[in-house]
Amino acid sequence: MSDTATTPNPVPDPPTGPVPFDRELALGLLHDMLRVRRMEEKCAELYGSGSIRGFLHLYIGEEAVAAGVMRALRPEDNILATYREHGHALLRGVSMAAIMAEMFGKQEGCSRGRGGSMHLFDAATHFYGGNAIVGGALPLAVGLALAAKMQGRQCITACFFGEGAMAEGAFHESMNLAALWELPVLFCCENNRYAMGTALDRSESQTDLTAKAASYRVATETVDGMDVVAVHEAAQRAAAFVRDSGSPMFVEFQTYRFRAHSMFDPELYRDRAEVEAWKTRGPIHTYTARLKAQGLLTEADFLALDDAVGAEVRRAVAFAEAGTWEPVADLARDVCTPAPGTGDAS
Amino acid sequence: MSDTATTPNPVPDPPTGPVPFDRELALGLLHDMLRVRRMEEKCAELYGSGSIRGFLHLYIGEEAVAAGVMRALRPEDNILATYREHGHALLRGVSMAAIMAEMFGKQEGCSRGRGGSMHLFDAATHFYGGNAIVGGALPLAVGLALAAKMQGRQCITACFFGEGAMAEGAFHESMNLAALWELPVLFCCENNRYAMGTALDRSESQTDLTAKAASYRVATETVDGMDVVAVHEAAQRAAAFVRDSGSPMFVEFQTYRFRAHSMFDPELYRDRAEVEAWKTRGPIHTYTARLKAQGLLTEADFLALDDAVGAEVRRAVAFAEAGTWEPVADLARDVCTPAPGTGDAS
Amino acid sequence: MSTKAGTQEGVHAGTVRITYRQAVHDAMHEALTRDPRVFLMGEDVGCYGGTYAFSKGFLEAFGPERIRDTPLSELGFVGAGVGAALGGMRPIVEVMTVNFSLLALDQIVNNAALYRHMSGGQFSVPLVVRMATGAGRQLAAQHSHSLEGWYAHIPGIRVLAPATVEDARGMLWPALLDPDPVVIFEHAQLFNMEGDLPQPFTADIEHAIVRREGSDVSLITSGGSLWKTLDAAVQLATAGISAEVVDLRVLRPLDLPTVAASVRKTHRAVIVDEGWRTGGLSAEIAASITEHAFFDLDAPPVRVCGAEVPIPYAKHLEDAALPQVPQIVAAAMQLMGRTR
Amino acid sequence: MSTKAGTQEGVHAGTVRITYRQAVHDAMHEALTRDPRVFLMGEDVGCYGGTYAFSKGFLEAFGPERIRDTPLSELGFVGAGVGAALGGMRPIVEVMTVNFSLLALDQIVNNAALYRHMSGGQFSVPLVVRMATGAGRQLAAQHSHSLEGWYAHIPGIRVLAPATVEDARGMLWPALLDPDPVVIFEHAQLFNMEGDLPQPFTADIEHAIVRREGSDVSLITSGGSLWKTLDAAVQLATAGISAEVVDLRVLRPLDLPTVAASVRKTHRAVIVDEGWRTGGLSAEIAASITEHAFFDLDAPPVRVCGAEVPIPYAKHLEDAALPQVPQIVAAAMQLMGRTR
Ligand SMILES: Cc1ncc(C[n+]2csc(CCOP(=O)(O)OP(=O)(O)O)c2C)c(N)n1
Ligand SMILES: Cc1ncc(C[n+]2csc(CCOP(=O)(O)OP(=O)(O)O)c2C)c(N)n1
Ligand SMILES: [Mg+2]
Ligand SMILES: [Mg+2]
Repeated sequence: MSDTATTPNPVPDPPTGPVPFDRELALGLLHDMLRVRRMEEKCAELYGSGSIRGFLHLYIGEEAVAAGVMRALRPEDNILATYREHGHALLRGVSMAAIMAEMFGKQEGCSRGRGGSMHLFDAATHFYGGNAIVGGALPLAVGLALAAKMQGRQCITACFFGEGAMAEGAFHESMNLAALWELPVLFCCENNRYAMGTALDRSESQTDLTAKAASYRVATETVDGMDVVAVHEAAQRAAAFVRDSGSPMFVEFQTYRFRAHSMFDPELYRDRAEVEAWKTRGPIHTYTARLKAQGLLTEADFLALDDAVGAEVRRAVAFAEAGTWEPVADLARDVCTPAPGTGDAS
Repeated sequence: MSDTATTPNPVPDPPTGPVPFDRELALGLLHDMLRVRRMEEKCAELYGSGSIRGFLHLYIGEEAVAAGVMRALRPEDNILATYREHGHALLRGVSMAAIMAEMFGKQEGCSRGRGGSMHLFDAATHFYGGNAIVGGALPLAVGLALAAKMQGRQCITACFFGEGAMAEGAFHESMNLAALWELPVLFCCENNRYAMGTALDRSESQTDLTAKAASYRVATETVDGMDVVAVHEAAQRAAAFVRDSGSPMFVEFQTYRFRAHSMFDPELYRDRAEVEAWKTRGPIHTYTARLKAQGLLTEADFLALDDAVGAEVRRAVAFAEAGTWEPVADLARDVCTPAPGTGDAS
Repeated sequence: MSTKAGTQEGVHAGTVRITYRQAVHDAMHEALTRDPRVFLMGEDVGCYGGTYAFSKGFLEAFGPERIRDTPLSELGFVGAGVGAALGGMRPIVEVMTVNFSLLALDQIVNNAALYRHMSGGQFSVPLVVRMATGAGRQLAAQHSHSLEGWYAHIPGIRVLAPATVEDARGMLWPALLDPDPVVIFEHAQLFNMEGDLPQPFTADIEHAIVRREGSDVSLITSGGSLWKTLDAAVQLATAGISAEVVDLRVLRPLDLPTVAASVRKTHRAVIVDEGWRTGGLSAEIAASITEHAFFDLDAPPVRVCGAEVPIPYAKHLEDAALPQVPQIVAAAMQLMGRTR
Repeated sequence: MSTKAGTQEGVHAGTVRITYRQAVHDAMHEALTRDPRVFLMGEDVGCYGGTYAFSKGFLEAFGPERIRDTPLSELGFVGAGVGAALGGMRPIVEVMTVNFSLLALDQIVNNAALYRHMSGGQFSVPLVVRMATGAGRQLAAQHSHSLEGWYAHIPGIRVLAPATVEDARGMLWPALLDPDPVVIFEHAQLFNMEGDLPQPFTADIEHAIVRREGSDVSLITSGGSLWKTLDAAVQLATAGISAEVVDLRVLRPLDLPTVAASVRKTHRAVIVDEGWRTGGLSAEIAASITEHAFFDLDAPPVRVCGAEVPIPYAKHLEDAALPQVPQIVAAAMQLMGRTR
């Protein structure tokens, strides 16, 4: 199961070098990643204890991608993601409490407890989910971008998906439509090298994903997805390109998931050693080290930040625990919209 | 509706030059094209008179493709095609009589009269249809090639489809599977520049179809599909490549349909002048001229050949007319295979 | 949602005679004219003028942004329709025929139908998907499906089957006003049919309708089968049997009160459905009738359905595979005979 | 097709206790061992060991050619399965769950199911497609569909729903011997269930089976709902009601004689189906019972089905959306009360 065929050096050196952002942004990115990490660590624990059920796909290891991209987007932009979307929802602005309550199945959750981990939604922040069908959000992204374009609204639509989704027909059809119709879609491919247990070179004849995307005549870029600095800079460039040109762009974020695919995965398909090697590139500790080296962060700062995040997580869990169950009587509510408009066609 | 965007010179010069084949092959190719042409001209007439019903998609103008490719294939090879497959079936070896009877809906037809124009089938010649879902045959081609490979049979699978099919997810998934699994599929794209009324540059962001196919890391070639010499030579190279390497190849045959998409098409989407310009490149008359110039064919030869074909068409029509209707009592025959195997699993 | 509609100033009440094709055309034209959020998207809706000429002249009238030809990508453009609806537009997505809609079902079921409920009511999908359906034109197995019953199984969508020029003309606008996804099935056998369009016409996407009153037996049907069923009712009348014909019109949510009321009156039901019998819409109608009117029934509901075969090309076989007037008549006669 | 099977030399008759997961595993292992034309293809069947661990160890035992991991391309690899079957292989295609099979329906309906008939009997498609189905694990709306009824609507395919370890173990081999396409639904709630596998075990893909004899009411069900229904029968027994439980097992073609025989005996039927009610398999069963045994019925068949909502994540809501034992009991009680 080695994927040396795709990458001569499967584990590049950890990201280093100065962080070119002002202190607020620099620490903000760290804060973002920490919030996702700590929230998900808690989720894993709560899964073990049974408060969270169903499928739970952790983003741990990949946080730099959502962190770097979200800060390149504007409030009016649309976001779509997969079933591995806790981080995206949180950093888009959905409160940790609402996310946690959702995973508990409480009606205070961001989808009233109906969606769970895979279906976080939030209209206020234009967060269109949480889609559990691989590739299922891609055509929606095309449509949202089309709507914005037809309405003359200056927003872009960012769609996150895994490298595994690229084999789906939905990817092909969506890329072609976005390119053909020149729609402002930012295609964010989170290439974590595996789709469940299937390594990239066992699912794609062309493992250079930007080459694949470029065949639709879409602009592309590949970025180290473990380096939040690189991610954010690339995302800013890409968002600006999509916004200014009105045309789509495809960005590959090369990343790695440290945890199993879901809570059911025995991880037979990869070596422990490979995972450990990738952990040396962990987006949080490498970035923390860089901030410290640069004097932007002290260990005390870090601990204070982490404490604050820990407190947020505790508050979120408390909120979720205090949450209430949607009444069973409401089960069928919102299958359809209550009162359809009038049929007056005169 | 001009597609000048895709081709600076939309109508290249007609094919010319010497025919590098021995006389038998040289005249055989002419005979092939004439058989398809005359058969289809008769079909159009019979459609007008009501003997043929349903959809009828004529191949007129594109005959060089089927003619040149079929003669590069071996008896053990598999063939799949679209609803525009009269020529492919005929040149693969299905008798004109059986095709004509099929279009009349007679049980002497190659699909017992159940398939009609869009569903010609023939097990004896490994002709797997006749598929009326655009792109629907592509995954089947992958599977047939997979079966042959797993069985160690030295056969290749040729799949014909239009350029319009390339936007379908089925194309994407099939190309990737064939390339990833190194399967002997010969992808024959008949690029006649329109999918119904949709010109290529209005359906594909990338109009260079070989670039598109190459993104799957599949070998590709583009050929003048109006030149039966070029088609046959390319098909021989391609078939040899697929056979020898066991890997897929994609060949684009640039061609043009002289008739409407189907018998219902008002042809609002293209100029009469464009059609007339393309007719100057007609595969039969340009090839006939070349054979004559080379002294391989006299006008008398041509007339004799054409007469023979005319007679074949008349015989086919007579056969179809004399054919019988499948008894209504047999309607449900072959929905399932009559006697399933025994369930003995001991 | 049941309203009189379509009276234009200066047009006097009465009827005009138009084809079903014209009715669909006019309905779309009206919608495109009235609401700038409405646009039409699908294969060959533009340059070609519409596969069935529904949108002839639209490209010139409304431009390529709003009359949007799509590549052959059913999953992609139906999903794009869902997305555009989420984004505030009112797309009409034309899937050429129900046969090709199989490629788009994931987007219809897993996105369009579920989005509102699973987002806790946050996102509605005001999408209209239109498609041709049915057999009868010798197009053979892959081009002759009747899968309305599948669609009628999905919570979260509304399914319409306009069988008359009035419904073809009237249903689109309220469908576009519906904040949830609506799928409209247009039977291909009806496109050339002429009919009288009342002025004003109705625009009802909620109710079944009794097309012919009767007292002996209820013939329940929809879409392309309506006209065969009405013919059968005429023949039955000559045999002294008074058949009531109920056109379901709305296949989801089913208007069971109208159906049950008819059956309670006649005590007998024949269901006519071009789709395959097993597990088809006919089964639901039969089951619902039994549930709602069991003790009013003189005999079990009878189903006249498409034969359970892929539709063959040859005309005599295709005819044999589809419900025809003589079968409907025979079923009703038998039902009467058995209970008289 | 109904035979005793599976006795291995040296193994004495009796039973062994295994999980459903093990049964599916063993059935595939046997098939791969017996017939070199059999191969397994699907997402993560190989390196991952099978999403549900059905094929754990197969990659090592049979190699990557025969245990073929596929990219995420449901339409493509199901279609490739159809092609491989046409080419003389005996593919087992694992579509991870029915939810994703929506992406592959075109290949199943328009190719697998139609090929034999529309080619005039020239080409058979000896394909087996397996998929997990059903809700109950808090996977929410997009991962909890029960669409067996859709598949049961398609002429040309056989549809199986093994609910016991014996059926999970026994049905695969005859399914592979069937020259036509077979779709097998494995309810995800059953995978960890233990059961007694008789030695020899049966291998029947043609008949429904009475799982519990009774005389007052027939409870008709299949798949994951069987066990809830059997529990309900036990509870009914304590209330003095003798319930017969019929497991359909074969959803297409339906074994109506077995169902009708039961209903003719009990005069009452409750149909339990996890799928949505409207237009679901339950409707066909209800309609068929009425057609076959109307005058034997004391009351209309009652359906206990999934609520017509997308399945919610929260456990109490998911539970409320699915048929549960108390509802089955209540439906049977009411049916008895009403007619007594
Ligand atoms: C259409 C579809 N097929 C299969 C699945 C099951 N499945 C869920 S996640 C997954 C792997 C996806 O991999 P990738 O796109 O790389 O995303 P990642 O999980 O690595 O973030 C699979 C096969 C699904 N949810 N949807
Ligand atoms: C999946 C699907 N969508 C739509 C159609 C309707 N249709 C039939 S042929 C055709 C155009 C196909 O164009 P192309 O692939 O270029 O082949 P050509 O007809 O030019 O030979 C369309 C849209 C279909 N048969 N199948
Ligand atoms: Mg991945
Ligand atoms: Mg074409």
